[in-house]
Amino acid sequence: MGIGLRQFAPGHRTCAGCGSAIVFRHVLEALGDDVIICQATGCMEVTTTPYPETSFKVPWIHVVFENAASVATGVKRALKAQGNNHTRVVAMGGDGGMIDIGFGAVSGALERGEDIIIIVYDTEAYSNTGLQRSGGTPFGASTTTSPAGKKIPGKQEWKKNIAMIAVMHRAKYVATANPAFWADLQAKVRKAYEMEGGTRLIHIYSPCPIGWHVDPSKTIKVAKLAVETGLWMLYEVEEGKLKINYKPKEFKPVEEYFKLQGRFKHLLGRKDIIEMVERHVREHWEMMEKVEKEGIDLPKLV
Amino acid sequence: MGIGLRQFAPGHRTCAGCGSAIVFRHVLEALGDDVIICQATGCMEVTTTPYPETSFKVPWIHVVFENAASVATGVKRALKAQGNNHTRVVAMGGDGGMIDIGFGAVSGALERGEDIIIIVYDTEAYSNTGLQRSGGTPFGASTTTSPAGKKIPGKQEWKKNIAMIAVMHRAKYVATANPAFWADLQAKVRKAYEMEGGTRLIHIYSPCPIGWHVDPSKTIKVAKLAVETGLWMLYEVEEGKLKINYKPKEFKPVEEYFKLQGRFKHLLGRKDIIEMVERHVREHWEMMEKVEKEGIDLPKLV
Amino acid sequence: MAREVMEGSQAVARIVANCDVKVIAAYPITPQTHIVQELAKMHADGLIDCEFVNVEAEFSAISAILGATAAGARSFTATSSQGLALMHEVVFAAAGMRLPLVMVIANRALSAPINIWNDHQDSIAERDSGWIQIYCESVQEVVDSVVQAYKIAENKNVLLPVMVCMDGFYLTHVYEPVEIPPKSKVHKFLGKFNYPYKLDPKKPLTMGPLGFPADYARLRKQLAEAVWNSKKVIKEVHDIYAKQFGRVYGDGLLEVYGDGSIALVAMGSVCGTIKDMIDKDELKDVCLVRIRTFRPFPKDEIVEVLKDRDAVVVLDRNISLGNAGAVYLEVRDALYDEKDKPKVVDFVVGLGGVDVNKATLNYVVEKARTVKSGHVEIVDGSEVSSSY
Amino acid sequence: MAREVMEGSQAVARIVANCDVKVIAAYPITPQTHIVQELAKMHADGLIDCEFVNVEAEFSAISAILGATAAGARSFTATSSQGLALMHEVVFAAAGMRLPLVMVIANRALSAPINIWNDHQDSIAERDSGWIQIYCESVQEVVDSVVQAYKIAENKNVLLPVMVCMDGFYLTHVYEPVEIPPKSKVHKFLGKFNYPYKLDPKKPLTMGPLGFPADYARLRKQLAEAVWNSKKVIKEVHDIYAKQFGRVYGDGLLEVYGDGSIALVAMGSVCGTIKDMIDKDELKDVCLVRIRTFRPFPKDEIVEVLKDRDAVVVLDRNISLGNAGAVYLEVRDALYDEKDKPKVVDFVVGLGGVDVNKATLNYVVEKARTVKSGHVEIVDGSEVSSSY
Amino acid sequence: MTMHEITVLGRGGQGAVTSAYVLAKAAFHDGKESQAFPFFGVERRGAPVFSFCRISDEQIKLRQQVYHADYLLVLDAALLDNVDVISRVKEGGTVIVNSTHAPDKLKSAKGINIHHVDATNIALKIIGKPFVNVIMLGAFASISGLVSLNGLKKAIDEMFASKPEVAKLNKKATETIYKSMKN
Amino acid sequence: MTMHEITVLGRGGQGAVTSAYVLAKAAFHDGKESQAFPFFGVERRGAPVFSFCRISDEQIKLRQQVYHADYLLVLDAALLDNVDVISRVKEGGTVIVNSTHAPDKLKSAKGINIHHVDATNIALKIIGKPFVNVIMLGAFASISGLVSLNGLKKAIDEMFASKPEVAKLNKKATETIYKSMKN
Amino acid sequence: MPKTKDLPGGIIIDVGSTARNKTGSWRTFRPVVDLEKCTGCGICEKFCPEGCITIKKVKGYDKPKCTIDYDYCKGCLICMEECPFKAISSVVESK
Amino acid sequence: MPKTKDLPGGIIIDVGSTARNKTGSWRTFRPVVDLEKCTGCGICEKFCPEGCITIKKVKGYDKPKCTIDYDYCKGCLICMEECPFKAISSVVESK
Ligand SMILES: Cc1ncc(C[n+]2csc(CCOP(=O)(O)OP(=O)(O)O)c2C)c(N)n1
Ligand SMILES: Cc1ncc(C[n+]2csc(CCOP(=O)(O)OP(=O)(O)O)c2C)c(N)n1
Ligand code: SF4
Ligand code: SF4
Ligand code: SF4
Ligand code: SF4
Ligand code: SF4
Ligand code: SF4
Ligand SMILES: [Mg+2]
Ligand SMILES: [Mg+2]
Repeated sequence: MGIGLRQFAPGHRTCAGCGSAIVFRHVLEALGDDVIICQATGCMEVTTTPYPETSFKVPWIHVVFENAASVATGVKRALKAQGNNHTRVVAMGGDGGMIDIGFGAVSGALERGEDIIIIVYDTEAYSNTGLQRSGGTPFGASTTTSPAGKKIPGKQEWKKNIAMIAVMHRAKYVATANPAFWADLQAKVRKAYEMEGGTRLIHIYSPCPIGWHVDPSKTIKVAKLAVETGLWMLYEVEEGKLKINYKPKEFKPVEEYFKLQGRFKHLLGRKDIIEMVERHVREHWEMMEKVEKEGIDLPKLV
Repeated sequence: MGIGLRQFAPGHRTCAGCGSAIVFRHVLEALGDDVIICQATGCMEVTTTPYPETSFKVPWIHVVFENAASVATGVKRALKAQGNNHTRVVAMGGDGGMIDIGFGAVSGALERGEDIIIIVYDTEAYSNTGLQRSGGTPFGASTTTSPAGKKIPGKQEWKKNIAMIAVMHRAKYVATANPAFWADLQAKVRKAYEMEGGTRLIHIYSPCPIGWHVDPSKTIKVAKLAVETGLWMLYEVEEGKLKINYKPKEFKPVEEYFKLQGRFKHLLGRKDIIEMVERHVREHWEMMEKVEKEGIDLPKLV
Repeated sequence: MAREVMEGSQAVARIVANCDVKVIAAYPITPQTHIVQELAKMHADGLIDCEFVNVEAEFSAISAILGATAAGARSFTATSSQGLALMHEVVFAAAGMRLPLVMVIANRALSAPINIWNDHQDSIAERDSGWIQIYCESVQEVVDSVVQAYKIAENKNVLLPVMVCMDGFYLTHVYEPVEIPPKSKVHKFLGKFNYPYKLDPKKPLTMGPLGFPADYARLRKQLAEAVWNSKKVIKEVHDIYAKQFGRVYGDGLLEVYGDGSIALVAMGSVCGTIKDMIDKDELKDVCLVRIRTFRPFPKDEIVEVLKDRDAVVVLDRNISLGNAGAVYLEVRDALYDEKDKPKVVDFVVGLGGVDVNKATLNYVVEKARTVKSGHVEIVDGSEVSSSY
Repeated sequence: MAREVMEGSQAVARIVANCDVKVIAAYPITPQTHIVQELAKMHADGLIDCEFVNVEAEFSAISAILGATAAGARSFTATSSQGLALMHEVVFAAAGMRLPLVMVIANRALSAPINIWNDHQDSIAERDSGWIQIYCESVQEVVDSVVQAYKIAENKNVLLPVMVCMDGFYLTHVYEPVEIPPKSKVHKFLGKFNYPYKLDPKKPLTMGPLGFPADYARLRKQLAEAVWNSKKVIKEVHDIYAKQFGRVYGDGLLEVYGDGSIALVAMGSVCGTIKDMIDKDELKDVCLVRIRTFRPFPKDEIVEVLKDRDAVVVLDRNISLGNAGAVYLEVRDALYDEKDKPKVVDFVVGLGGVDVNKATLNYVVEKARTVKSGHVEIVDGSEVSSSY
Repeated sequence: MTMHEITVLGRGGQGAVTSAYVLAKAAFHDGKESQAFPFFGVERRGAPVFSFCRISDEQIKLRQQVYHADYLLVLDAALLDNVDVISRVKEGGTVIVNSTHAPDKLKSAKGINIHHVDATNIALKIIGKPFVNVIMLGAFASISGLVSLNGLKKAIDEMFASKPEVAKLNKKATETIYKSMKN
Repeated sequence: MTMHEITVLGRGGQGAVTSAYVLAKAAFHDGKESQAFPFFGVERRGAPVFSFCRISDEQIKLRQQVYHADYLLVLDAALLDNVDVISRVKEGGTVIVNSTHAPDKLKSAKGINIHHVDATNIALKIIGKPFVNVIMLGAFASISGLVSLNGLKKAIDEMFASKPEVAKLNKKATETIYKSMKN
Repeated sequence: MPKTKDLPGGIIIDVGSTARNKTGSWRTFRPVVDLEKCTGCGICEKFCPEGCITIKKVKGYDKPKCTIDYDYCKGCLICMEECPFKAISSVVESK
Repeated sequence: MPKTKDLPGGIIIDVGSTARNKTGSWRTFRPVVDLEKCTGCGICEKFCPEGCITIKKVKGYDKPKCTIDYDYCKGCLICMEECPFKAISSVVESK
């Protein structure tokens, strides 16, 4: 049986070439069968459960947009109270559901150290409602609510760093992942699965070809470039120790990444902005590498 | 005129010896008159504005518990749209209002880099409703919803680190303060006031003698001890640079701090727990001192 | 099964502890706090074997018990006013998903201005949602209603969430004699919670999908019918409970007290004061019609007891701003098709904790004698001397 | 002032841009998204001179425009369904604070199941809050109502927030000819926003204090009266607007179309279909009574137009689960005291986007002829052939 | 049917609410029906607060506040400066003030009886702290005869079940006051 | 009063909705009343989608969906496998399919006229991409006479105001189809 | 056993039932595998959003090969793009 | 000028009006300043939650001294606790 098909059937209504669908296949494969998924509203909910059909073959619940982490809290506590300590509970949502509107619930779960896995599949926008800006949208990207206009060239704020914010919450385990590096992704999900106690959060890059104005066939290409340009760093923080999982020998130019995507079209040739983005990437890497090198103990769960 | 009285009249209904009232006096003094305060529900709202009376002499608005940062966002944008670039807008709330239930709004404002000042006065519990556990409650403290019982000895999670979480949001300026160090507190508020653009967040220790079961006369004593034991670190992060403002020569024993407070009574003599707390303090200081020493560039606003 | 004097909130906590509840999630808010604190204390002392979640907001409180119920654990939360308002979105979702949650509401006014005292606006504003709502008169009734609520909610033909509404302060903070039915008896009455569609890796299913128009409408109709039909189960549960535990609240939906030709229609703790006045003949020719379940609305039952009265005086502890009190509107609808139907008037009383005392009740009844049918009046307390 | 074919959402954005709005804060949700996107585009292109806030949730959207209004800036937001439900707590607070917000609601069903299509449950569930609610039939009416909304809300005798309700998809996504009144004329009509109690360091004041029972009740009564009294201003504003801009919507509160003895009472876009049928004589002996302002409820006006009919057939695009449709309940209340009053029946139609087509309307009217007064029926679409 | 209404006036933090609760428990132990409840404000420590109790032979249905009490207990004589106590007592009712001397500010009207007892002193002597809220009930019991000393003791034990030492001292002080008034 | 109803069937992403919108604009430019709206599903790119248009001489009040169209445009012949097109057309109505050949799967019933036009080919030739949604309106205009070519051109200009090049090519292709059908 | 449509609250017990919905009909381009070039490396399988590629035994070849289930393939062509051996090409779908 | 109670929505224009509420009545203990010992250092002023201490000229002394406004002093005794010169003592309040 194909990857994830045991848990996640085809026939779902995602767009052709959807990166989130690829992410779901690998996440669900890594999670296996003994799991309950609590999902936030978003593309991967609307496209997968058009009543009376469902793509899921593992138990799955959706309530509203904002509360996946809290529903998961309740599910996990219920299992515990019933003596089931094996089934893992996963809160799953997009950047909108987990970084913006549902972040209060995510933060609450992290603060309580809920024994759940939080998966953020990050399409860097509200894909479901037609590509509006989110906290996950990168600087400069044009979205329908941060359009590249005559006066304002796309989003003017930097991407919210949900992974490091989770670290500062003393999450048990924090990792970033990318479907182009699917083995790494699956290994991280599996690691989170095997752990017990404490909140594990995995932040996954999920290209949205429709929203990003990328040719559907280039979904994985773009994902790879995100890593090769340094824009998407693969790392994990375990017991307070940061480990960067992959360091490109040389960073590819950011413009190469931008070129493939309509959402950055207006920035092509904008040296000033591109340099700013590259400086930003550099600074982020410098900070993270220093933290890794100096062996700085980040906040950890007890 | 006494400190803060220009902005904040007496006759409010706070308990005798209330640390939050001391904090408010200094904060309001430092903010001056050209300011609008947007406040969350909590002790300092209920006790100060019993209709038809108000303690405030500067414009002040309260809507609900969760939205101080968002109301402030609107107020600031309105001023901007009306060409007023001088009046500062402050979102003010307790640990409940800003670290828990209203943290989504705080995080949203930080993400957008709203040009506002966020003041968190942290009584380490929901004081207004009778001292329930909050994300700000320290490990081990007994509160009415995390009581020291026969089975569970008080709160079992560590205090949520709102200041460093704000840093990871690339806040423009983040600082911690304490009323026992009132001059430092006022200087920090003033610094935040003078800045323009970007979100400034100040996290202030606010002893609640009633809730903590502390003799009202010991409010400042306890506040000082929090700093001397290392439990409350005074620092600021500006342009990504961390500066620890005060380093006790030697940390006083945590037990000295606990002894004064009924909320920790059950931990006296609990060597195991006290050692754990002290280790925790040490680790936090080690991390922060390393970050300071290595000059690690923390995330900053462009 | 002796009675004991205790605080209303403590009584709630103690009965919850006896209901074999497995997950409690709550957020503090006046006047609900004592319920949660009491449960927290029992939990910390190991006196109640369940998970206790100190969530960061009410939105998460209801979400967590929704998740817990879906995963097959009997659950509990309590809230009030702003907290209930914050839950609004999930309140609707819970009913739509047909999850048998039980929630105690410590009724309190809604902001603005912020006010911590009792009225019914908070739960009345959720009357569309599909929850069963039981309004209680005494602490004892709250205790009994919590047990009944689980039994009703979990009934296979119901599968609906239930709010047990108790007046803030009037019932949450009162000390009075109350009997807490013992664990063993309650367990026997309720049986084990056995949600037929629980989340379970051994029997996977999907909950909370997207509903296209035709399916949505069909599921809503099914839901609407479930709420209507729950009347039968509410009555049955009430009767069996009455048999086993010895306490009767009208027919479970509605209670009539006295036999005057003027019917005072009311809900909640004020009914006690009205009964006291009827007992003492302080309200001439008045009977009390107490609505216990505002949802489902006991339409036929209400028509039966009201249609032959001379006048119906509704006491609304809420107002649908821009029209009238919610109870009044629905009582008038119910009676609409009767012949020779009574005059019906509305008094919106006790908003934001204004005490609905004997002076107010006298004022209302006397005024009702003189005004025309359709009279709607907000009594803010200034009409009557406060020093009755 | 020529008409142009454009999308309903675009028309809303364009009229908002002409209302001298200074702060916009919104969060996307289907079917409101196009409104916000259009405004975002205009903002990014420098075509509208205002602050545009991409908040992280609807709770913050309404909080931000509340703050902005309090600080003296005319503001705007739009939302729908789950978004409005999430705002619930602040919706009540805004009215209590008497802040003249204007919000467009793209009406959509409430979860669960999640459904993105049109019904009125979302805004009906806010009917208690103290907001004025205007339900529109056409895109043109939405455009005109937005302008009127600011004028009404900001009137010193009103100072209440206003919801302009437009049916999701039916109006938000329709392209049709519409006239957008030009900026200059709209500015003149509205005048500058001059909130008398704005937050201003030069004139400090306190907003949103704690209200003790007596003060709370007094302020609520004041609020209730403000909502009732706003009927007058709504009519006046409607009339002046009609004079200046040439479009009439009944008397501003209520519109009667045709003169059949059977009155179909309805709100929103379905009224267009009903009018079409009346024009074509496809509904024998039927007239349409369109409620434009459900809040304040035009009680007296409705009695006037309904009392002498043979039958009143209410179309509710909502249901208060456990009783009946909200419009029905209030229409029955209004008519209660009439002599020889008509039979009144309720049809809950179009839940979750089920198309209320001519077949449905025929079904409803025919059925209404045979059933008794008091008949309440949920029409989920299965009753009528979908291929009318 | 005889029903008696009691109001307790104290300061936030002084335990006026507990006082009414203990009284309700005591009356119940004596075989009566009872009800006690606070008037809830938002005042913090130090501000005046009221609480109420009803004692009756039959089930108590009435749920309005107590406007004119049969008995009014004042835990802190200083409050008499700020609170119009007389207006809250029935004609012919009784006020019992914790004070070393007859409260001169309190002019009897409406045939109201005024008693005083130096509860603070007794509390300091026996309990070691000025906790007067519960022990004032000793005076009430003695003067009104509406609850028995035994009932009070049982109620105190129940209320302070987790703090037997506190219960013991409170019972002792209550008894002392009870007996002193009987003389 | 004559009102005509048009349904456009396409795939998500193919622009069926834009097509109906352009048509509504065109009719209005011709001095008629019009209305266009999508049937909204949650399908993503690739799934079948409908959109609707009404054209009338008088104000259009009707707001129900279009059940039986006078004209039905099929942007992608492959859809005929999955969608029962005939049931959505009025008796005596017209179906216009984008196809190289007469669609054999489509059995005319109820007196329905079936036309086809190789729009994809024309689009590829003129626009360089297979954008057929707008240009299919050329065929509609030609067959129905309900909108003028001029009206269409104006509508296209309006719809693509920010992309004049796109507008130009679309107009050209529309005209090409329009004329080819006239012959 | 109860049927999904008989259950309350929109619960779905037909797990994996979207498989009924053959998304192959959405396809505009069809990926075609050149079995000669395909090494069976499985890379395409990892990246197909639909999970409609399996690497399995194919008649006439010893080694397992890329096999596409056209019932579900939406024609995104990620497989073509990612195949390191250029074993997949595309043709316009025609039915 | 309008009065607060005439305004809609609970708006309060009497800013600082809690000053009407003399919280001095709450006091159980009264802080008493020993003017001889007081150096006028102002530390007590900084920490008084009520802001009811001012350091000002007092008859009979050259240097300004700690002055307590007993109208508002709630008697928390922070001033006493924090005075480095032990210049403040407390007595039981008696009125
Ligand atoms: C309270 C509320 N607000 C708004 C929406 C509308 N909404 C549904 S999904 C969505 C965006 C989802 O974005 P994200 O979480 O990033 O998931 P994606 O669609 O990108 O996969 C929005 C705005 C909603 N359902 N509920
Ligand atoms: C939605 C909502 N939930 C709960 C409450 C009740 N409530 C009011 S203030 C408060 C606690 C405030 O705590 P914090 O923010 O720490 O301020 P403090 O009282 O400690 O000064 C709570 C729980 C509320 N007003 N609204
Ligand atoms: S919009 Fe983006 S995330 Fe959503 S289904 Fe399409 S490609 Fe996937
Ligand atoms: S409860 Fe604590 S924070 Fe609140 S007024 Fe009293 S001392 Fe201050
Ligand atoms: S990637 Fe290419 S070579 Fe590898 S299995 Fe797929 S088609 Fe064959
Ligand atoms: S074209 Fe896309 S959907 Fe089809 S097999 Fe290749 S990767 Fe899968
Ligand atoms: S702290 Fe002491 S010495 Fe200093 S001013 Fe106050 S009373 Fe005087
Ligand atoms: S006792 Fe407290 S309130 Fe009084 S002056 Fe001293 S510090 Fe201020
Ligand atoms: Mg997303
Ligand atoms: Mg606090």
